[in-house]
Amino acid sequence: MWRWLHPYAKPEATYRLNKKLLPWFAIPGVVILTIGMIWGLAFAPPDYQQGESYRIIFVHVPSAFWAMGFYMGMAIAALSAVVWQIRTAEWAILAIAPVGAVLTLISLFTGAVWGKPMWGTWWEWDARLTAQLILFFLYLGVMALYAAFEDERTGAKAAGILALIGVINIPIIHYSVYWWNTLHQQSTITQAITRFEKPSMAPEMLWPLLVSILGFLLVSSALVILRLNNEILKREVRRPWAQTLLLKENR
Amino acid sequence: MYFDSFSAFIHMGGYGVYVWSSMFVTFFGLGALALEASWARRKITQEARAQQARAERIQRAKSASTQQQSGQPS
Amino acid sequence: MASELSVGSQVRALMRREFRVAMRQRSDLMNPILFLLVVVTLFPLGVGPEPATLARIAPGVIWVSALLSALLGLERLFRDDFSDGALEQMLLMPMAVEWAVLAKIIMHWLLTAVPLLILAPLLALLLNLPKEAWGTLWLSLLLGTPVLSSVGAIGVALTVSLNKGGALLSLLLLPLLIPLLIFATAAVETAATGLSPAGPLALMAAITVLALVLSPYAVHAALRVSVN
Amino acid sequence: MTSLLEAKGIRSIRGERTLFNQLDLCVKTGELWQVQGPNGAGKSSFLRIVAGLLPAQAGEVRFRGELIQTIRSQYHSNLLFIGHKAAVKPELTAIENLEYYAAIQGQPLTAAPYELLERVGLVGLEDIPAQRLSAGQQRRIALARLWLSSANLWILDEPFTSLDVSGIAMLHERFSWQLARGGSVLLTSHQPLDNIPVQVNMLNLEYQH
Repeated sequence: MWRWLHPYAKPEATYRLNKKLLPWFAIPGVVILTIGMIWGLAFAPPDYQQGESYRIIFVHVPSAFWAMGFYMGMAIAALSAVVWQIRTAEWAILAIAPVGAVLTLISLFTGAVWGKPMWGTWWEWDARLTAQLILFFLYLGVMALYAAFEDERTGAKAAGILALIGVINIPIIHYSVYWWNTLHQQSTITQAITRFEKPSMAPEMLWPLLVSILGFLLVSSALVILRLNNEILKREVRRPWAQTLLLKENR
Repeated sequence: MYFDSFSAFIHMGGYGVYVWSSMFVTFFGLGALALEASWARRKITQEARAQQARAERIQRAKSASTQQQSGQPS
Repeated sequence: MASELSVGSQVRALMRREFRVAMRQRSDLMNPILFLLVVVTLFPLGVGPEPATLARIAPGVIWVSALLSALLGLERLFRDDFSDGALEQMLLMPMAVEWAVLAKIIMHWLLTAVPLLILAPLLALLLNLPKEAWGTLWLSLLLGTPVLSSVGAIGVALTVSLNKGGALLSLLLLPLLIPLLIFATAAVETAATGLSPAGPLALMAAITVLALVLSPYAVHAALRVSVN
Repeated sequence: MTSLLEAKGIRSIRGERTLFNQLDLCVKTGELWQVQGPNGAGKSSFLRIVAGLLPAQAGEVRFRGELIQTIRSQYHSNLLFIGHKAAVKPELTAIENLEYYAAIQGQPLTAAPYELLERVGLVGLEDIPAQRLSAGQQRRIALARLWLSSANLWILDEPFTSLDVSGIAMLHERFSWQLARGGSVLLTSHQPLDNIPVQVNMLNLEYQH
């Protein structure tokens, strides 16, 4: 498998591959996400307890899910960068981190907004939201560490190591935060969501949710690909292939 | 369609503000990422142009200095 | 004979350069703010998330964290200028050095306090500060941060030639900033109980004016010692 | 020729050691002075005292017959001091650095900055952050201020450090320009100024134990 992947470790080949892949993520992504949103917002039935407010789930759960998922993706990229010294993987760390951070931010905001009608306050130190907030800090740490280095390659390696440490830490953080939370109170939003996550969730709600999750994955991946290509061009701007490619673009 | 009317859809049973602000922030966030990417791309193109301009300036300076030397022999 | 240069144009040139340099090191500006956010998050995790407890400690937590995070970013006021020689050049500008110092303090305030003021409502939200106190918290930060920048500038000017700023700087500055902390938290707490915070806020305003007027002279004197 | 800068009876003590005592110097218009001496003799300290950055333990410095402390603003607008730290902001490009110095020297960068930078040998490096340039190139950015300056007095601490042969020749040429228009130059240098087309006056500092 690695032998097959190897040519794509060459920046130019990766760039061209990405360029070919981009529409396959972006177009279906936007279509599926739109379908998911319309389905969830307009056609799914309301929840018998929370009424219409539960519809936030169609953006909250996908963003929260992929915030974590992209962190895992970033950690895999980091592992390839640190162990196999694949340069494209180094750049992938930097491409994924901001997308993941924005997804985390979206999930934090929507979680808080969902909590407002339930608790009457905008922010509650709920286990799920707190863990998500810490995940946000982990993302920020990776980005800040990279930005702190003058040399981009060293910065990417350091950020990769930090991402790996973070991924080991995430289960511990989760466990400790949930434990901390049960010490103090019951977490309502966690209950609210776990109620939906049970297999008993009505299929009319489950299906649009799954579609939204897929839409989020495709759109976010398209964004990662866009950023990855930017990272490649940024490093290769002195190379002839990138020069000719960039100079051809109109102003 | 679950809702009876468009206004009911906007109203969301009293939760309109929450649902729609969530939607707005979500798509604002994703849109901002896309915009940032295209903005970064433009910056890279500018950098490539600046690079080309630098090369041209060096070339011009070089040819100017060789002309000067050939113009004033000895 | 060099043409006469107005103070205004020199100040403008200096602030323009400060801003440009800061924009090239944006992470230096962001990190203290993110540090503040993380520190504020630690308190609910440490003392528990009960809203009443959090509301009780919120003014103190926010202000102490703001002080600590401000200390982190202070050094950039003069540290780089000292090591690359720009500080000497600043002392050789035709205008009074106090104007240059004031320009640097104002620029530092704009670059550090404005993000803090934007973040402040979020911090108040996280710590469940009563709604009545939000405006006062914001006002106290608006009045207090110029003091952080100007008194901080004195501390940085004194320690800039030593290669061990950090802890020493905090040791020098934190005692000087205690009055600020007392009045600021008092203002926010009185506002939270529904009373008028005008008293402590007026005292803070007085401190701010005093600090802004006097610190350029102190900084100038300290810089003269440091460039020796 | 009138005296532009006059230092009388300057004494400097650093730590326990007296660097120099009773030092006199009189720079007239159109003169170039080189302060020479071994490491630690106090060349830089002397220049900094003369520039008004450092107080002297004794003695006085006069600019056009007036104490520099009393006419500080006027003195500093007629002085260009470049220390051994180049005062080039590493985050900014050569052009941005020059823009700043042009503005505070009262000479907005009207003359094409690219031409100026070409003259100091920085062609093709104008819009790159200075931190990516070599020490000699950063030095050249700082020295480009000599082309922006209308100051009568230039005080330069080791201007030739990390410059190559062409850079040194370029500086020599600029010094003759400054002297020819009635300005003065005071500088320190380890090496003797060979091949300089103007007369060099020497001030020798001894190492005092």
